[in-house]
Amino acid sequence: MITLTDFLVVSAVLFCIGLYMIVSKRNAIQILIGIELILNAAILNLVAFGKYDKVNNSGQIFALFAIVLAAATTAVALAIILNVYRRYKTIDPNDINKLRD
Amino acid sequence: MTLVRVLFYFLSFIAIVSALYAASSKNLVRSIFVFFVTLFALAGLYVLALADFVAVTQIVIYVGGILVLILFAFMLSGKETLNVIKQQNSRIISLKTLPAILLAALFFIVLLNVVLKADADNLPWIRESISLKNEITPNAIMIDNIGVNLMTRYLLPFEAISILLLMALVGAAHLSRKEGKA
Amino acid sequence: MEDFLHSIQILNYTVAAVALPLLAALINFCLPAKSKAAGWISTGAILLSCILSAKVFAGVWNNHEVHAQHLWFTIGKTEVFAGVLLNNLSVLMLLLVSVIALPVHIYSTAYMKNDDRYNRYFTYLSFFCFSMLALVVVDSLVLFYAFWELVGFSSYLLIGFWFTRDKAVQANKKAFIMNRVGDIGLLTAIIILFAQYHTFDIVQLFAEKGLIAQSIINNGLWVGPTGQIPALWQYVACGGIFLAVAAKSAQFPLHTWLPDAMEGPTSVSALIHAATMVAAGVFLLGRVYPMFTETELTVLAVIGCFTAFMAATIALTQNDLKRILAYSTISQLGFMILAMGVGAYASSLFHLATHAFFKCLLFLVAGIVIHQMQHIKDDNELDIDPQDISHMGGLRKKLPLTFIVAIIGALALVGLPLTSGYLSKDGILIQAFDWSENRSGWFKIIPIMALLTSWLTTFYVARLIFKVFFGEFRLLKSNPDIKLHINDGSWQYKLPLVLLAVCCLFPLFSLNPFSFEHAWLFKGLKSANFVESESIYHTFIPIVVNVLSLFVLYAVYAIYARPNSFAFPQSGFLYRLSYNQWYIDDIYKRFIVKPVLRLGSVCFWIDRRVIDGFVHLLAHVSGYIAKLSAWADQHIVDGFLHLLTRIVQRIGNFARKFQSGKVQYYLFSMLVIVLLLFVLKILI
Amino acid sequence: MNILTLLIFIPVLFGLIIALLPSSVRSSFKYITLLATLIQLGISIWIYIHFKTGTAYGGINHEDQFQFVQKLPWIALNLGSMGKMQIDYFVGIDGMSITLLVMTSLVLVIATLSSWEIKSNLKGFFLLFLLLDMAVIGVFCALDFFLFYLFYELMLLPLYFLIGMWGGARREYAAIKFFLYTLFGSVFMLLVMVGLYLSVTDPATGNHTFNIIQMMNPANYSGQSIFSIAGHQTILGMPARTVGFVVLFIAFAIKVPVVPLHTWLPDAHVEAPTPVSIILAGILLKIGGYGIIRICLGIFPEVATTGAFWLGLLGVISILYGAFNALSQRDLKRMIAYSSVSHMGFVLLGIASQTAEGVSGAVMQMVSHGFLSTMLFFLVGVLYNRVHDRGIQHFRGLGSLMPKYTAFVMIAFFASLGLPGFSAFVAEAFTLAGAFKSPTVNGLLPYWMAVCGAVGILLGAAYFLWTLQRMFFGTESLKGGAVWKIALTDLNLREKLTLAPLALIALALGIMPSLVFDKINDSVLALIQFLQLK
Repeated sequence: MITLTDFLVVSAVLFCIGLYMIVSKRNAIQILIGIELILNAAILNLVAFGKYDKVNNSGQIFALFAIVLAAATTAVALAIILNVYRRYKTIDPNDINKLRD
Repeated sequence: MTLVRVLFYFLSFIAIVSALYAASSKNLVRSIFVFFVTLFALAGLYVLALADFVAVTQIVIYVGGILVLILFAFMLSGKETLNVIKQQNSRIISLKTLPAILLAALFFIVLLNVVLKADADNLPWIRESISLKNEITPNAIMIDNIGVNLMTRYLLPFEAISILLLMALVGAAHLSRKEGKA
Repeated sequence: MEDFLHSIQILNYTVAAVALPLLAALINFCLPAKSKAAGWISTGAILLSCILSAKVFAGVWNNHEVHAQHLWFTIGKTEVFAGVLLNNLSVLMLLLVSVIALPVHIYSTAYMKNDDRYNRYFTYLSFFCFSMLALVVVDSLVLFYAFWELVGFSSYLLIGFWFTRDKAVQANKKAFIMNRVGDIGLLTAIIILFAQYHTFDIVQLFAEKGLIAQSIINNGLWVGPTGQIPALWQYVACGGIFLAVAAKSAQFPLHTWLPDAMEGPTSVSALIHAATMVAAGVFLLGRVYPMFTETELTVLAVIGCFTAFMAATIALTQNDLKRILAYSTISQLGFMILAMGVGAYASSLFHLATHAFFKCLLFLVAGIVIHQMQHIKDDNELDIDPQDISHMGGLRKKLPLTFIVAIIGALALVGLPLTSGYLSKDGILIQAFDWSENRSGWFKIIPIMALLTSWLTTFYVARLIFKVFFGEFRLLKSNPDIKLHINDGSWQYKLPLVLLAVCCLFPLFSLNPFSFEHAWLFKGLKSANFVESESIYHTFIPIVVNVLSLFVLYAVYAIYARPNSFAFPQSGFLYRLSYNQWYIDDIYKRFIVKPVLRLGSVCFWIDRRVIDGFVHLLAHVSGYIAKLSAWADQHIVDGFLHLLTRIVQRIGNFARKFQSGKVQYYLFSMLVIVLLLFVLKILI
Repeated sequence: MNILTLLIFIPVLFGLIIALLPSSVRSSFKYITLLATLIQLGISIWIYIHFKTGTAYGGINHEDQFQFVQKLPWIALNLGSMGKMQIDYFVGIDGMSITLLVMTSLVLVIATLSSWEIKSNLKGFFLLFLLLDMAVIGVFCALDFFLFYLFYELMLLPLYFLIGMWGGARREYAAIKFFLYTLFGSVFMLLVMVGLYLSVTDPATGNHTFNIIQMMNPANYSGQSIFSIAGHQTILGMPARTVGFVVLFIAFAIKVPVVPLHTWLPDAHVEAPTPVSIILAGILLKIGGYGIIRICLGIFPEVATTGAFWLGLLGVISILYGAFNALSQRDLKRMIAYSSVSHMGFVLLGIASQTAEGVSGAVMQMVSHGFLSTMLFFLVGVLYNRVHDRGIQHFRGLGSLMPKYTAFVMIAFFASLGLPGFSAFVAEAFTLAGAFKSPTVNGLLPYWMAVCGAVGILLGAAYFLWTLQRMFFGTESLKGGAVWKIALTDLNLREKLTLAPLALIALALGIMPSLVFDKINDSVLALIQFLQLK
């Protein structure tokens, strides 16, 4: 039997990897991947706990919502990345430290 | 050791290793493709958590939507990005990434600590759920139930997310237009 | 009652005699410069003084003493009196000084007539007469000291009368400072006497039954009727008085000022530095005579004898006319001191009187000679020293009167019979032998040295006379074409010479030309217990001295006056010793003057470097402390503040890093903080 | 109106007038100041004439024997449990003060006359001058320690500015040196003063008091107070009264000045303008001597007696050391400054002897030196005004160029070196007599001190005569050549009028010392008696 703890540990590992990617990567797209990893870790948790709610299925439904929202954020994020690239000719977030034009 | 368990370890191993590879790889394209693998492995894990529908959605939206989108964006961004990426130094643990690794490791320890302390399997509501038979069993079909729930109990969030999704897509489309036409 | 009135009269005369010169000095001081009246005012004043002195003398001599005093001031409980004391000694001096001063005044009216500061000269001269006359009559040691020093002061003024001459001002400074040494001695002595006896009154101190007579030296203490102090101070007091005497009367070791003092006008030298002021030392000895003990008198005798001998040897080789006379004066004063030392009190004062006349005469003669030489020098524009006897010679034809009086003066100085000098000098020699009679063999040296000195005297006097008046005029030889218009001068020159010359002969002092004991002056001064010891010396000494003197005279004539005279070798050690005045001046310069000046510089160095250095060090130290505290203020107190601001700044900078605009950094820090929260949570 | 109060505060009145007048009439300031000092002189002469003598007017430690006394309560604070604070305005004079008072008044007139040379900032100068005038007169009259101290400190301030603003090239150095030296002394004096105040109670009121005369009475000291005679308190292991005496003595010794506390004097003198030099030498130094007599001897008689040897020793050292220093000077003014050190040594020696002759001689010396140093500094000022040079070597043969000036210089020099007939002779002779008498009378000083002092007189002759010979006699030769020859005119009328009275007074005091001695005798005897009783 797979216990909840197993899922939680896996998701923790994924979460940490995502975290690492967000903090250390110099490429906006990779950062985006890191974010996705974290989201997935969260979704994994939702799904794992959702196992114990047969009636309302809250875990699974919110996992669905999260997936959808992830898609939305990715779309927006990519749009922003594209725009940034166009303006600064780079997608390294460290180089983009000016709020003004 | 049941087959399920073996499967679980196998899948989670793939997920973690591929995620690590994606994180450590200097090559953007590679990390994107390895990320596919992670997503697939995760989908497998969802299945093992008895959430077939979520697993399917995961594959459809993530693998089919988001990843394609990312690849698309990457390819749009042109040659310079690739050049930048190639210049990066190839060592896995460099001085620059050390704080980040440390941070991640520490976070992991903390999380692990929290997880172990929480003892998720013996939480009161989980115990209650088991005792009330409110647990999803492997042979139960949950898709109907999800559908019903979506349209009834979670209708409002569902609608809100739909609108949000719409707005996000419109916004994304607007943003990614050529500037000259704006 | 009559006696009292008589005393009052005499006192009035005395005061008038003393005050007249002062009055003359004051009037002259106010007169315009070059006013010829000044000379006659001073001369008139001294003439009146002279007459009054004579009256006083007549009233007091061998009569009763007159002593009157008036409260001068009170200090604490001590009353200081000012008064007049007239006894044989003081009236003799009073008369002597005024009588000598008179011809000098007359002489000066002619001698100084061309000087720019004619009235100033007579102001000084009258002031000197006032001081000297007052000195001899005052009864208080304080006043005595005061006039003692005023005499020195007027001498200072007169020596430096031609103050633009460097040598003159050097000389007057030297004279005053050396006299000051003596003054300090006198002052010390007076103070010691005051501490011992609480009085300054000469009568109380030195009278026959006075305080001094009642004191004895016992067990190292000097016990007097009014108290006792260590005996050392008796010696110091006597030493002080001796210093005073030595300074005024130019005795070794303080004699060197006198030859230099000849830079003053010659008339001044005649009056002050030959006849009167220098005799003041002997007078002082006469005043305080009871103070000296046997031993101290012996020391006096030795010093007097040595001075006499030394000065005579120096006089042998000098070429400066006045310098020879100056050393002769020192030598004769040495005789007087010697006489005092051997107990020949009366003879000493007798010699003082006779010496005053003949030495004054000789100086006036010298003045005339120098004056004439100066004329020759000015007329012919020669570059010579008018006082150098090696230029002179044969002047007896040009200056007949001068020549005659010079011979008289010289014979008196040599001490040949029929002159006054014979009387007084033989008295000293005879008494010196008498004195040594009762003592051990070594004391014989003193009279023998004195004898020797008297022959030396004969030699240098004769040398002087022959070189100046005999032979040929040497200046004419070297400069054949010079014109000579010289003569004895006006009556103002001649009268004093004649007057003084008469006074140099025996009748003025004694009707018996061969025995000093019969001189009235001697009788008046000799002590009551004087016994006319008829020893062999009384006949033997005069004969030996005079016969030998005649030989010496001939020898000198042979050397200097004959045409083909031989010359003394002028290179021997003795010659150089004599010519350089025994090197005493050099010794003083090297061993006293220079060290004192050096000490002065050392003191100043100490002042600048040590004391001021210490002050500066203190200043620096406090400066450094101030700097240190400033540093502390800046670096520690302020530094603390700066540290605070630095910390805040650092923190700010540190925090600013998180506001770098780098998204990842924000995230990172956020995570770290979350992590920290966790850690804290776990830890706590 | 008390005549002393009038005397003290007249300068302030005139100072106010000057302060109120506009600067356009600045040429009249000197006349106003002169008027003030002349009025003061008149008053002080009136006081001198009406000063009563006799054993009933001895003064020193008998309050009722002082004359022209004025005593007003001034500061009387009730401090509750600590009693009442009692400070009186208490002025009065006895024999010790009277002659110094007259001398001071005259010297101030002379100083005013020599202020003609001041050309800049006249208003400030004369205001400070009058303030100084008030302070010095006040010091001689004050009988309340607090008042005394107040005047004493009040002198410092104007002097500092007078030297610092109107002085020579190194004036700031000199002013600071002077200021620090004297301040050093007076600060400690303040401590002792407070200590005395806390020790002494006025028997009439039972309060602590600053009254100097009350401080002289041992009975007025409360039992365990710090300066009590019976209490035998100690400060840092030394007897408290000894410490108190030494501290006060140092304060006054700086003023006198006593070697080795004297180095401010040459600098201050050399840099100060002539009127200030005159006041410094003529008056300020006397305040030191006066303070030692009035305060040190008066309040700590038994310490003064035990320490007499050291006082005398310092006196002798000052005499000789000052003289040797004077011998090696090249600046005329500095030479005279050092001669002041030497002459003031006699004052200390006389005071230390504690005999009537010695103390009288000391007071006489102070008066005499007051006049003579005034004269000397005025004479230096005359020369300096003409050519702005004082180097002894830079002048020769001034005698033929400036005969009248030379005559006055000779008078001043000879009077200073102790020529009989002038005041210094009497003073020095009796100081030495007193010093020599001391071993037999009270056994305080050894005999040799008087002898050493006498050597000082000899050295005095040496440096004065040497200077005379170098500067005034000989053939004429000036460093500045023809320019100087034109500039060196003989004395003018004002200068002659200034110098003549000084010379005459020095002469008068020498011939008639009773002018001073008659007035001070009773006080001196009272002081000697007081010291013997302890």
